[in-house]
Amino acid sequence: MSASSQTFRLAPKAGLGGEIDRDKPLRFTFNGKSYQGYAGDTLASALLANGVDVVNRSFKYSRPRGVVAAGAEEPNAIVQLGASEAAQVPNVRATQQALYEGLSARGTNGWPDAQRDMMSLVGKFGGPFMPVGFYYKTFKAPASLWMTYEKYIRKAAGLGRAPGESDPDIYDHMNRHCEVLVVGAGPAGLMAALTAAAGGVRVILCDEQETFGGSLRDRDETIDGLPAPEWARQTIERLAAMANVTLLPRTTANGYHDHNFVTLHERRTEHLGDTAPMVDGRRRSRSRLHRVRARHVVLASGAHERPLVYAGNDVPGNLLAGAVSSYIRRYAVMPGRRLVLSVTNDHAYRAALDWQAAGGEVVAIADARANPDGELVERARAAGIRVIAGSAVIEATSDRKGHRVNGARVAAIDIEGFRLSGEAEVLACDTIASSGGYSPVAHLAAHTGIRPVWRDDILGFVPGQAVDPVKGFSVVGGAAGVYALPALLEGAAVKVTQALAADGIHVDASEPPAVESIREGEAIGLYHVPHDKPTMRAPKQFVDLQNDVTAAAIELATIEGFESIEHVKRYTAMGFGTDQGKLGNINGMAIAARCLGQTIPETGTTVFRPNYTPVNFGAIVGRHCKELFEPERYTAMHQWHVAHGAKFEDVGQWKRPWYYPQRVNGKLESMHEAVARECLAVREKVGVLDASTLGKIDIQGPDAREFLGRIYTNGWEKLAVGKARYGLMCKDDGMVMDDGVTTCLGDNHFLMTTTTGGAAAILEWLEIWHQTEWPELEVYFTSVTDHWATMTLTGPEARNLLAELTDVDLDRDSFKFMEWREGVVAGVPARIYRISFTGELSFEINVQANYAMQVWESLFAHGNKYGLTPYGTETMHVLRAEKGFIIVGQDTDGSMTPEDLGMHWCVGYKKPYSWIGKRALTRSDTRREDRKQLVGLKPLEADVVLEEGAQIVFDPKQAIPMRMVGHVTSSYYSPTLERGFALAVVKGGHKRLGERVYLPMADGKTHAAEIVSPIFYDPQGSRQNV
Amino acid sequence: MFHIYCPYCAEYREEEEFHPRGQAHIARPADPEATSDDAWGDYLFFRDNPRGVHHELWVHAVGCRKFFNITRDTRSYAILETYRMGERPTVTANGPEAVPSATATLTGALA
Amino acid sequence: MQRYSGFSLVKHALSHHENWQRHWRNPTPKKEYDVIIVGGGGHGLATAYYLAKEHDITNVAVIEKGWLGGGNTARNTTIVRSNYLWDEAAALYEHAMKLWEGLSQDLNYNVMFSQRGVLNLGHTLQDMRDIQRRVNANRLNGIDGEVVTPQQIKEIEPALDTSERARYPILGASWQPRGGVARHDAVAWGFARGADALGVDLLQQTEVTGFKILDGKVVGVHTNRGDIGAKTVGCVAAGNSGVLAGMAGFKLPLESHPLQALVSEPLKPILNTVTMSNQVHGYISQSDKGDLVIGAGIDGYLGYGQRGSYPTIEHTLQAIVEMFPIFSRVRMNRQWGGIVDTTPDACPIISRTPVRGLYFNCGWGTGGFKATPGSGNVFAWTLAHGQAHPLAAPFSIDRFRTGALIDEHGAAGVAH
Amino acid sequence: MSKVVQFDPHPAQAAATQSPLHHVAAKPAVGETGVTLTERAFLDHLIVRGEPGVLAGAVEAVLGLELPTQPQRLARNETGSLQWLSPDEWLLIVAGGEGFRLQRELREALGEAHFSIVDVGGGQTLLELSGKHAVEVLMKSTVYDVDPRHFPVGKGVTSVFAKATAVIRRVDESRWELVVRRSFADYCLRWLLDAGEEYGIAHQPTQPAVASHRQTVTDTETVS
Repeated sequence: MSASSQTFRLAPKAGLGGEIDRDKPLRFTFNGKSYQGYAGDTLASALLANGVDVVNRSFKYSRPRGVVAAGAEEPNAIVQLGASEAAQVPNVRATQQALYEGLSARGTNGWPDAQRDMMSLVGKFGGPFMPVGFYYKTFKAPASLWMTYEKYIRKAAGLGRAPGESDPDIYDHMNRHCEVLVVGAGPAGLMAALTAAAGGVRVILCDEQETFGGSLRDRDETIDGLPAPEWARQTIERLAAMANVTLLPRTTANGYHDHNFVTLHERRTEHLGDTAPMVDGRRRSRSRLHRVRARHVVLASGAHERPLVYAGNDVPGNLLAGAVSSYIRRYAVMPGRRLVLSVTNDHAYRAALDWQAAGGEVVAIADARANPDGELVERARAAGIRVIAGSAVIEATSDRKGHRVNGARVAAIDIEGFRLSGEAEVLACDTIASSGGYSPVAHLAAHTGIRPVWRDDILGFVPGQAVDPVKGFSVVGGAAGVYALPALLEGAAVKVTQALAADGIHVDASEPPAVESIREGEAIGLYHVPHDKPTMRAPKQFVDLQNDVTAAAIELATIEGFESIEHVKRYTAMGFGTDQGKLGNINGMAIAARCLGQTIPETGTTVFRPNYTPVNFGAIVGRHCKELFEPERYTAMHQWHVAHGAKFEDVGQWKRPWYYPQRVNGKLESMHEAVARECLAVREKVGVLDASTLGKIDIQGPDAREFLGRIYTNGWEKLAVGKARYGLMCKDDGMVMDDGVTTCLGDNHFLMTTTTGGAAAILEWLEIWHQTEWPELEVYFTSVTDHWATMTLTGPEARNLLAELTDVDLDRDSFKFMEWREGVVAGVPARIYRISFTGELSFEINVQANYAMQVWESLFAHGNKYGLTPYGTETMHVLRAEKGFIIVGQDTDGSMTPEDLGMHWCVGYKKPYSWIGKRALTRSDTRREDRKQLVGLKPLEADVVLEEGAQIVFDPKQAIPMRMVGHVTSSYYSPTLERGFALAVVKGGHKRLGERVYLPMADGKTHAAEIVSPIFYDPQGSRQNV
Repeated sequence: MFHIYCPYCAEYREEEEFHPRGQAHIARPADPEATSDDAWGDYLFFRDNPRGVHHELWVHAVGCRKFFNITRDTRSYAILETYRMGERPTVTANGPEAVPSATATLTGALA
Repeated sequence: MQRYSGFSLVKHALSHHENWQRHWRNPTPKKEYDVIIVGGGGHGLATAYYLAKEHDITNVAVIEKGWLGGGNTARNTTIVRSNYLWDEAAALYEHAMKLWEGLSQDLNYNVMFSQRGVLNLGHTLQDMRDIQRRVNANRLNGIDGEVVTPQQIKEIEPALDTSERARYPILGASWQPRGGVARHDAVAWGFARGADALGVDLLQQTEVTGFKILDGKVVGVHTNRGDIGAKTVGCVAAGNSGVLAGMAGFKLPLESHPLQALVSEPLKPILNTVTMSNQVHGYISQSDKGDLVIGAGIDGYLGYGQRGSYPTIEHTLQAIVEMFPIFSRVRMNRQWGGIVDTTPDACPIISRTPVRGLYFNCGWGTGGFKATPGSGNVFAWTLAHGQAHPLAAPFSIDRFRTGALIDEHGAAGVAH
Repeated sequence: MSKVVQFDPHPAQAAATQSPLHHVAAKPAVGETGVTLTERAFLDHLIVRGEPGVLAGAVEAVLGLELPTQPQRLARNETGSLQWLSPDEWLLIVAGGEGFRLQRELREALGEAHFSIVDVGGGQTLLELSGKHAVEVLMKSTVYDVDPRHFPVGKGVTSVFAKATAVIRRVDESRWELVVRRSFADYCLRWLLDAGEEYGIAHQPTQPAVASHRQTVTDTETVS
């Protein structure tokens, strides 16, 4: 077939090809070959127009597969899309992909391609040895080879492939709120939207297809005197003109979540190209996720046609009856030349009528009903079409390669007896269309926990009653099992009016339009068509086309004792494909029911989960990726740190300077070198740290002091105005959770500091206790973390430097350790706290953050002569560890009490109230002598820096598993002490000072260390008190 | 995703503004030191875990920062009512006699 | 029991697979059993299997209100690892790991245990300290594991973005080569088939509605199919433990939360291993079918609805795309939720209860699947001996009163 | 010594100042401008906490504003704006340098009552968003319903803003204000510029360029 001939495209004719624009031909490539289609085509319609039968290979047996459906339910025509590596999209349904110029796609399976697949040999000859569950029964011996087997099993798995490069496109989210969300813009959805919109409330109408209208686009009826497609067009125009209505085509409602939260995936540019085009030089998102909160949701999602299950029903050329109509009417494409139709209902006759009207040959209609008599049946008969009653296609025959149907075996069948009741007749044809009835799209309703219920009258599951509290939800049209157009339109108008009224949304019931109706005869329930051979011996009859699940597989599962439909599904993998069983599940259930001697509702239903159709990760992620993945929090001095070459450490969301490597002799310092230099600068001269990230909470109220006493482990009764104190906080289980210095600003006024990571949690901690347990205490808490910029000036020269910049009297006797003063620093009002986390003379300067850089730069302007050195968190850690100061979260892990930390001095046992954590300290486990306790460790070899996290043992000679007695929590090289040192927790450590412990490491070395006091430097604290 | 009526902001807000904080109406023992180890363990760790009506504490964390109570069905996720701290629920699993006492206000602030 | 092998497959192919036997019987309940296991998930079935196989107690019923393996076994993300921090937890999970390593052969059922390794990423300095601490502890406990560098990580899992670009660049990871994934349904079915063959009655669609308790001792259960007597009852019913304890008149320190997971559409092999990150908060592996299997943390509220909140899914995928930017165009197929029973210290409860003869094995939180054989094994021992298996002893309910918790929150930071 | 200390953060003489967004250069829109973003920096922000009955009189006397006691209400006059944040919490935004004086007057008027006033001006900044597509930019950023039908002029809420939080207020038909924390300001700005790109977002220079120094020179004595 010539590549660009579009041999199966029908000549222009009124009423055909309404979706396509013949004036806009588009080039595309499939499996490396070039073709032509038209704007408005889907990839599937364009492939059919070009006579491409084999689109893909099947998952397990590698059988050739073609287009089956015309929408979201397509199981077979799965392609890999994208011309460039970064634009690859795996597993695109050709039936949902709009054609665009330059589109490039290939079947996801098959080597070298779907047409000439080598793997099919495996399917052909290995098939009999790959019954359902064969993995579980094999590859067990020898055990050592399993990982090798698995490698090959994995290779055969999967459909498309992930791109190898990062996505060039962006995706975004839009939060929407509305009174009424209508899902589906077919006849029921349009009517529902029209009804709701008349009330003036906010209405969102979405539909997954390229254009609105749904089945109206292929219907023959007239509505209010207009042909159905024209009525749809005018209605859409009316809605579009209303300010309170938002129309979202190409938008799929994918998940229906609690309390009427629905996610809509709008494909904004996927019909335009591989990547989103810029508009006026501006980027826009490739697709958008609308996060909709609706007061009322109207599900008008329609119904999917069910195929019949017969032998060979997977060969290209087997289609759904409705899909045949859609391709002819919407795209002016004939999916073949000679059609055999196999049906259980009247509606599907349209396929034959359309086929014939378009010039195709209808070989016969096999109707499973004994006496079909509806209006469409009569029309078919009148048109001279052969209708074979009481029969069905039992088998599709194909050419040698299985690339195309070449005949249909039709036989009279006995549905009740599940057997043939006559000889099979072979009808030559190239297309078999089938219809076993319709399955309402109950997926979305099921997401919220609403179980579908079976209705015998429509032979399908419909959404059940809303679970009691799921209010604001109604189902109309095909989704509710209402198929006839007049009933459907009237139902939508009336039902929606009533349902909205129940939700307090009042609209005037609009008059449903007048519709000319078509009389339909009753349908019959047929799912699995009997064959002349038993199911297990018949040619493969596919139930789930994507996962290659056959009727025999379901039968075998029941033979093997899988009686729950969930077991059957899991054992066979039915419904686990990317189509989530839209076509196959009910047929599969019917087969299981027959095997188990049950009815379909007894066998169960299927629980659908989001997504309705797959959504790419990027769309769900939205802009919360890459540089916007998560906030980076900056202090007021951040740009200075960047400009001065700081390396940053992530602490919570904050970026904190970690160390400032300098270029020495043209070479950048290592972290070790930089930290050694920074440490010595603080110990010998003066350093400055940006400490702005510490949490800061302003506490005001007459009961502030008592509140602190209840929250902290230590006492606050006597802290005088002007003084500061270190405090420790526990949870009520007695375990340390945070610490920090709190300052008494006034009798009723305190400023609490918390750890950087703990700031938000501690504010909430104070609030929860205040709001829920002690509301009688008069106190208010307000976060001032961001308001104050904090600079810790520390080192022997700190006073001299600061004196140059401030009016505050820094004399050691007038401004003592653990006091604060207010004054001016570098012209800026400041609070100065004389507290120290380094053990050196320290002043913590706090100014309003907008003025921070004035002060910071003034410090450096004056600091040169004192050797002022900026230092980062790593140096801060070394300096504090030398002093034995803990870091909550590093030296503690939620299992350490204040006493374990050796901080009895920080516990107010005699306070008049039972502060948080106190009671737990007397529980049996917290009183154990051998609890892990914080100690110092001095490696016997001075140059050894123990690994943080190294495990400690008393006996290094024991065999594995060894008895571990603790671990190293903090470990550094101290340039001051010129040796490695560590903080650690050791069982009973407080009583083991001087004892030796061992640390067996991964490299085979075992380090020895001595347990010492955790205070390595200036134990008297004389240096901070100068 | 829940749509939660904040009794302080007096309107429905999205779940993302809130944090759940466990069971509501847990009173911290009035005299912890006089409480047995068992009772203290119960207070710390043993929570109601009903399949059905549950009274729980939430905080409008990104909003008014107030703690309040939600009565919710843990099967259907329906919110049956929300009420302020210090108030008592009107909906309970076993009728009004099962309403927790008004004095019991604390949270399970142990998370 | 019908043996499964490549040979049996060929043989059955010749008879069109019409003669395969049932995996298990569908028996009617007896009046009384020596042991009743409440809960026919992986743990319960494993308990029954080991009771019969290792303790010769075969007069056993497993009572399941739905279908076998239909709870968390059917809904989890199938990760198996044993690199836990604390000695008690590490010993229990390593016991399970050893059983995993011979399970397919022991059960004559391929549970497809794939030891492709588990990476736990570190993104902050504190992450790395915690990783070093855990790996050192694992090593001295005899559990495989090492700390690996970003370069080594790139070799193990090339699809990961190990560059400096990331918001939280990868600083290193722990690597447990023996960890991996298994086929969750097959685990339940394999244990069920094994237990059934040894005489255990598997009673599906049977719901326990109460316990028969006489003088403080359990003597049976009430069910929707009538009363069934038992000398010993073991409850292993994740997502229902709290409700069952309530029927027996006591409370457990459990909260049942939704835990969500999701899968992508099937893809050609792209991931070699299991990757987990606490800081960025997500984990991922690829099933043998090709789906990317993804999860993260639990929802913060109680929930028995087998669904959670959408932002959890969003955050999870944000984490995945942050770690694997090339997955932006890969599509999410399906999400679901399980019910996990969490304890205050993120460790299970395997314990006697105030009712004599009634035992609970629960509170596995997000870590139950990987323990399945070990949990069943020690619980069977416990039921058979009437006292805690030495590995189970630290997991008694008493610890919540003494304060001797085994805080594994660090190791269980993201669900798995 | 007083029970609560007040602190005037502003220098007596002009000092160098940096707004939280000083490091991001202004940029015109690509193509037609659909949204305009301006940082209104160096305002004084105060958190006022107390029972409405305690605060209302003093607030009216000192600020000339009725205390908004209805949730989500924003009151404004020439002195500044006062927004309900919580039943016992309000955000007062006034001209830079005015905060100290107003706080002192409020404290004097409130006397010994239980309340709290905290200066948070260094910790947050105000972003103004205007233009015909401002609402869409907000819809991309917050879960709150910002549809003008639901969000009339004079309303203000605290809600989620991307992965941070913000106070969102509508000050007139076409102007919105966002109050964001200093440490998150860079992130919020980058988010807004990104969200606004498709609509043509213009980022105006920060207003004013520098802070006014202390408006009323007072001593830094504390008041009770």
